[in-house]
Amino acid sequence: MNRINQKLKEKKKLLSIYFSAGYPSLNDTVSIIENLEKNGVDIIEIGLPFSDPLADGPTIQASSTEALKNGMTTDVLFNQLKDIRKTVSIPLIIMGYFNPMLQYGVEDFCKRCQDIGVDGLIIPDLPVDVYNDQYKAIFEKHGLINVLLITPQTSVERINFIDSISTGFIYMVSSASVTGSNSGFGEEQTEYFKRIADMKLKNPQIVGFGISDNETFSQATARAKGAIIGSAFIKHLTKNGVNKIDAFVNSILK
Amino acid sequence: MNRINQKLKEKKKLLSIYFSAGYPSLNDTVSIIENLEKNGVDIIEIGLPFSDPLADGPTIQASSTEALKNGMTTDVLFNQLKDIRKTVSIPLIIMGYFNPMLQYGVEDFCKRCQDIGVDGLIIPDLPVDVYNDQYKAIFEKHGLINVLLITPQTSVERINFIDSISTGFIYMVSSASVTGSNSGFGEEQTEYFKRIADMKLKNPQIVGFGISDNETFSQATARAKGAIIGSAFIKHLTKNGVNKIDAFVNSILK
Amino acid sequence: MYNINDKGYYGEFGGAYIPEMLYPNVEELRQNYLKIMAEPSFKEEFDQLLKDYVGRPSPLYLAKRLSEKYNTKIYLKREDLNHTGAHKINNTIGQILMAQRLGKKRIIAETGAGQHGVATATVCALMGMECIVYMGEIDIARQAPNVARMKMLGAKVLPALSGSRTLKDATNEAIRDWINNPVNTHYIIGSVVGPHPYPDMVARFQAVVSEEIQWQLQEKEGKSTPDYVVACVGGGSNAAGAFYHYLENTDVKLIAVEAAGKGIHSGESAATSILGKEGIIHGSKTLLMQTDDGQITEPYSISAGLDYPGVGPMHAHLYKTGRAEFISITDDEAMTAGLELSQLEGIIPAIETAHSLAIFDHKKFKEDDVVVINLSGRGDKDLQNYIDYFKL
Amino acid sequence: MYNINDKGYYGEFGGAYIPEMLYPNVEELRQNYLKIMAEPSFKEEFDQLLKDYVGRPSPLYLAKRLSEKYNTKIYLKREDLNHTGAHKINNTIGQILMAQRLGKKRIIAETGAGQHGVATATVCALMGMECIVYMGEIDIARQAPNVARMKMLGAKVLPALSGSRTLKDATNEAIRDWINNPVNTHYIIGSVVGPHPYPDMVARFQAVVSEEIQWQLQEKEGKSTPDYVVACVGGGSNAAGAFYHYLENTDVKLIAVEAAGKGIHSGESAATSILGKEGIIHGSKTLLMQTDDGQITEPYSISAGLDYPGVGPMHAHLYKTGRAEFISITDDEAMTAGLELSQLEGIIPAIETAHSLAIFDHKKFKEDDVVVINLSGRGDKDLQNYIDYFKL
Ligand SMILES: Cc1ncc(COP(=O)(O)O)c(C=O)c1O
Ligand SMILES: Cc1ncc(COP(=O)(O)O)c(C=O)c1O
Repeated sequence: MNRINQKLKEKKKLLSIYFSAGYPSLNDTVSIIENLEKNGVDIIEIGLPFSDPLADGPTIQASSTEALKNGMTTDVLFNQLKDIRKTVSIPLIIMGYFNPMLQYGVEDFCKRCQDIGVDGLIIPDLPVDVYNDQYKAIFEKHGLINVLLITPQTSVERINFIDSISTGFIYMVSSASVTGSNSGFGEEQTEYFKRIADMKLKNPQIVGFGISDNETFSQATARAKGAIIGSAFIKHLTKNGVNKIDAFVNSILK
Repeated sequence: MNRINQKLKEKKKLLSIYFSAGYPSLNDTVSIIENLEKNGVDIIEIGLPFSDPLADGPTIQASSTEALKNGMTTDVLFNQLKDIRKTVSIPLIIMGYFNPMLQYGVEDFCKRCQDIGVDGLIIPDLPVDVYNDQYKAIFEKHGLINVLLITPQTSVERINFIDSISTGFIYMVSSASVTGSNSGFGEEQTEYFKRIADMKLKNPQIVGFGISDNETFSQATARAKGAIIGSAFIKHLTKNGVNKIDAFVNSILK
Repeated sequence: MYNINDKGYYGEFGGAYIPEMLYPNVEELRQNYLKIMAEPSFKEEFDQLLKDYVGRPSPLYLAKRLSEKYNTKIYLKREDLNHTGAHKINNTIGQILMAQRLGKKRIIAETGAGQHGVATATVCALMGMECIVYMGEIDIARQAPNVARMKMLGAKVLPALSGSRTLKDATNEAIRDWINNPVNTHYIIGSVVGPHPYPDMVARFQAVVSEEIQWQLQEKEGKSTPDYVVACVGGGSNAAGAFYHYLENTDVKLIAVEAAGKGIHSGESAATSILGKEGIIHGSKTLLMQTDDGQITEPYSISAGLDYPGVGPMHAHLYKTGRAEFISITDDEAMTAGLELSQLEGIIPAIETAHSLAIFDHKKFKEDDVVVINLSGRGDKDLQNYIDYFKL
Repeated sequence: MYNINDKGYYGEFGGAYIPEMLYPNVEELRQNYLKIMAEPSFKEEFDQLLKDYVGRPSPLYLAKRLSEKYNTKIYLKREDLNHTGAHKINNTIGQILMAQRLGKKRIIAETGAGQHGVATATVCALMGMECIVYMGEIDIARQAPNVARMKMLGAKVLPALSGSRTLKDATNEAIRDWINNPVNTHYIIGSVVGPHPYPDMVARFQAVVSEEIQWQLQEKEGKSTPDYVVACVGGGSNAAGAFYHYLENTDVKLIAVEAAGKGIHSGESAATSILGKEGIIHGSKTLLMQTDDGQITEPYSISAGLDYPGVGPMHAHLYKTGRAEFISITDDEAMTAGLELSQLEGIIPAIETAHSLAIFDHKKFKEDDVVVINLSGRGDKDLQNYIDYFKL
């Protein structure tokens, strides 16, 4: 059974952390992952940096640019991760844009993920329909879960469709906005969280975008299975490097 | 008999000098006139400065501008000249543009000239036909000769017409150009001088434009009755003030 | 009544007050211009170039948001869409064809805003003729984009350094050049000024504007006559063009808009009709700003194309007879109106043109009045001025 | 064959590779664009604005001196005469009407040369809608006149500070804005790029160009088809418009001209078809310049409007199938051709357009070939670059 599915069965709210691989320094990847696990993080999203990350806000975009300057490439990342399963057991998801995967070859990319022990992918610019028509079989062949997104604007029919083809969790974008844009949740979001919870989807939901501290984590996970933190963690890395990851995670979980 | 006609009867080549009234200093007018006469000049053209002297070259234009800055006006000029006939007996011609005369009132302007003892006018932008239709009678009533221009481009018929209504001399523009543009006469001009001489006009011709020294003066007067110097004299004034007028005139007449 | 007579005068204004040195040139033109314009081959070439090269007809555009704001029906005649960006090219196309037929090889022009200079440089490039443009030193500085365009087009731009170093002085320089080059050179005057036949010839070339307004209004309003035609007046060519076919039809009210600069009585103004007296400027008897002594005074307007101390003789006549109403607009009013049109209709007008758009605070129109404003040019050349003025 | 299929692809290129956040917006557009474009009231308003506001039809001008020089028959399709100075406004007029019918209140756009930004700011002013334009920091500097125009028109110009700080990055910023404002905002993309249905929608709005060429050539040449149609390609919208009605008629040869920058293999180029590989950029599967690793590379061209690492999917398909011939022109060749047109025909072209005019050293035409070049825009925005380049 895929590590993601296993993790989702745990009777707790899940904390998922995103970071851009190769940032702050090219070879921080493994140590960040190990640190995050050690401090109680449940799922890790490893960002494969892209030159034109159009669904990301300025913080993640800047870390991506920096990572690329540091020399990060698809191959470098795979090499850094090749022994990761010797030390890390929580689910690992690679989050990246579609073009680098396409250039690598989608099948090769999936195979390499499988070999390493990556559990899933999040590809914001691979639309559900294209995935369903062309790539689902390949992902499944390599035991990879494709994490699909919904937003407050996603229609009920489309949510149901996305739920129907999802096999892990649904990435529930808290508000229609690029990462790192908002701080704190308002009434609108709370209603949206409730609306989705009431749909009783087959797949659990993990909330992303706009989670930066204990308060927003609690709000987001009041009805959802977990939450993902990206920009806030990148900012922490920018300020503190890889050292005080424990403090950051503790401040979220309290 | 008008002093101009009298002068034209003299059996010599006539030297006519132009200067802008009020230049170099506002009150140089009378002293320049007296000096010119004393040194053997035959006719004087007193420039009434104008803001937009479009038939003049840069030298005369600059002296006009300077004269206006110095405070020269139509009234100032007339006042400066009011006693001129007590000391000066050669022909005096006022050369100016039409607009200041029009504003003064053409009749008033002519009357004032007559009172002072001015003998003629040269108004480059008063066309022959307008003069003939509207102003000839006024000029004649006040005993003023209107000096008309011809150029190398003037047709035979028009030269004959201009000759027919002229009562003094014809201002023969050496080449079609604004004042001060050329230096020295070429074949073209010599042929033109000959062509006009051969027409045996009723009025003698005095050549203007491009005369600056003894050589050009001689060339110009080989067939014509006289010649007019403007820019070269202004340049002399600019350099030497009103002092060495004798030297200038002598250098022309030798 | 309001058009030119056979002696070259509009009422008492006009004529050809030129030095004898210019007589052969001007006379040659006077004797030939109507004949040449009537030649079928001339008409055909002129019309063809206006259509395929200039982009005529220029649209007559109902400005909805502007009309709403001022509660009347405002049409804009879109001369700004012409090639090179103003009405000026209607005239230069005509004159270059005229110059060719007169056997001329070299073209000179004066320019203020630079639009006429660009329009002249353009037709010279088109016909492969040498082109020299005189432009006041001040105008060279404040209309830099147009100087650059002239250079790109292969014209030589020579600065006029005398007087106020603006349009008047550039005109003096051009006339001097013409006097010096009387045989091979044609002088393309850029407005309805100068000695006869220029005012009439330029007006006839610009008359395409009102000719088009007639049939365009017929299409849109079911009648060929508006209640008002409005145009700004520097020398007066765009106004002459917009008024031309309506001159004798007094049902159509004509409004000429002049530049008041910093205020009519500020001493820094170019409102010729109000401040001017009869006199002679650039070969024509007309109204001009001058001292009591008959010296031409230095005008002022923020707009280089209106910064001229005279006005064409047709306009002097329209003013004297009351056929046209004259309104003066200050720099500030014009700039504000220019910004307003930009933001209401998405059209950035030349600052010259912006004067015409500023009349609504001076003149009230009825809701069902049809008001045609001649949008004589676009504001690309004026961007820096607008930006600086509004600190955008 | 060469047009879009019902799945939104040209052959293997196109589609809508967009984040889920954009899905409702893009889907709404996809479901409605053809329906809305077919509505009589839409067609009427679109046609009316193109005529009265934009100044269409743009002339098809036989360039005599250019034709003589290259010994073939060259027609210029004068999109430079459109209001705002380029073909871009054909599309923005269409999209603003579309946005209104979709109930949108806020408009965003990206721009490279600034022509699309100006065209967008213009239609927003016309319709009284809020307008935000994203523009690369580098482009803000090299196309200053257009930045000034956008400000005059009331638009907010926001700099894109990431990546190469040119068109690609401005597009990223616009997409980010759209993701953040999914309900009230319409994104007016400026070329035939982006997710389906943008490439098709923009091509249809630009198709007025080839529609006019057809009847204009019929009038002038007695046949509606030229031998060649030539257009420069940044994203590809002016080429799409000029090619549109000829796509399926292979008697008409199509030439797409790309920017080679300092040389195709200099590392400073924007010749996408030659240097690019298949991939995803801005929501569309197409050809793009990228590293082996799939990172999009920073292109280079002296012309801001061609300085884009991708190309619209239609053009990727035309390239792949050989339907169009692709020619790459260096900075130097383009600048020289721009000066040549200025001085031979009196038309200063945009530097983008100048690339199309530089093909005569690469491609020989027969004396009786009819070659239509799409003169996509005028060079007013580029004057400083020309002046600096030629030290005029
Ligand atoms: C756009 C525009 N409008 C008006 C004028 C004023 O000239 P005129 O009064 O001859 O139309 C100019 C002069 O340059 C101009 O460029
Ligand atoms: C005049 C002009 N031509 C061409 C282009 C390139 O765009 P496209 O390839 O979409 O026509 C631009 C872009 O700004 C432009 O301004």
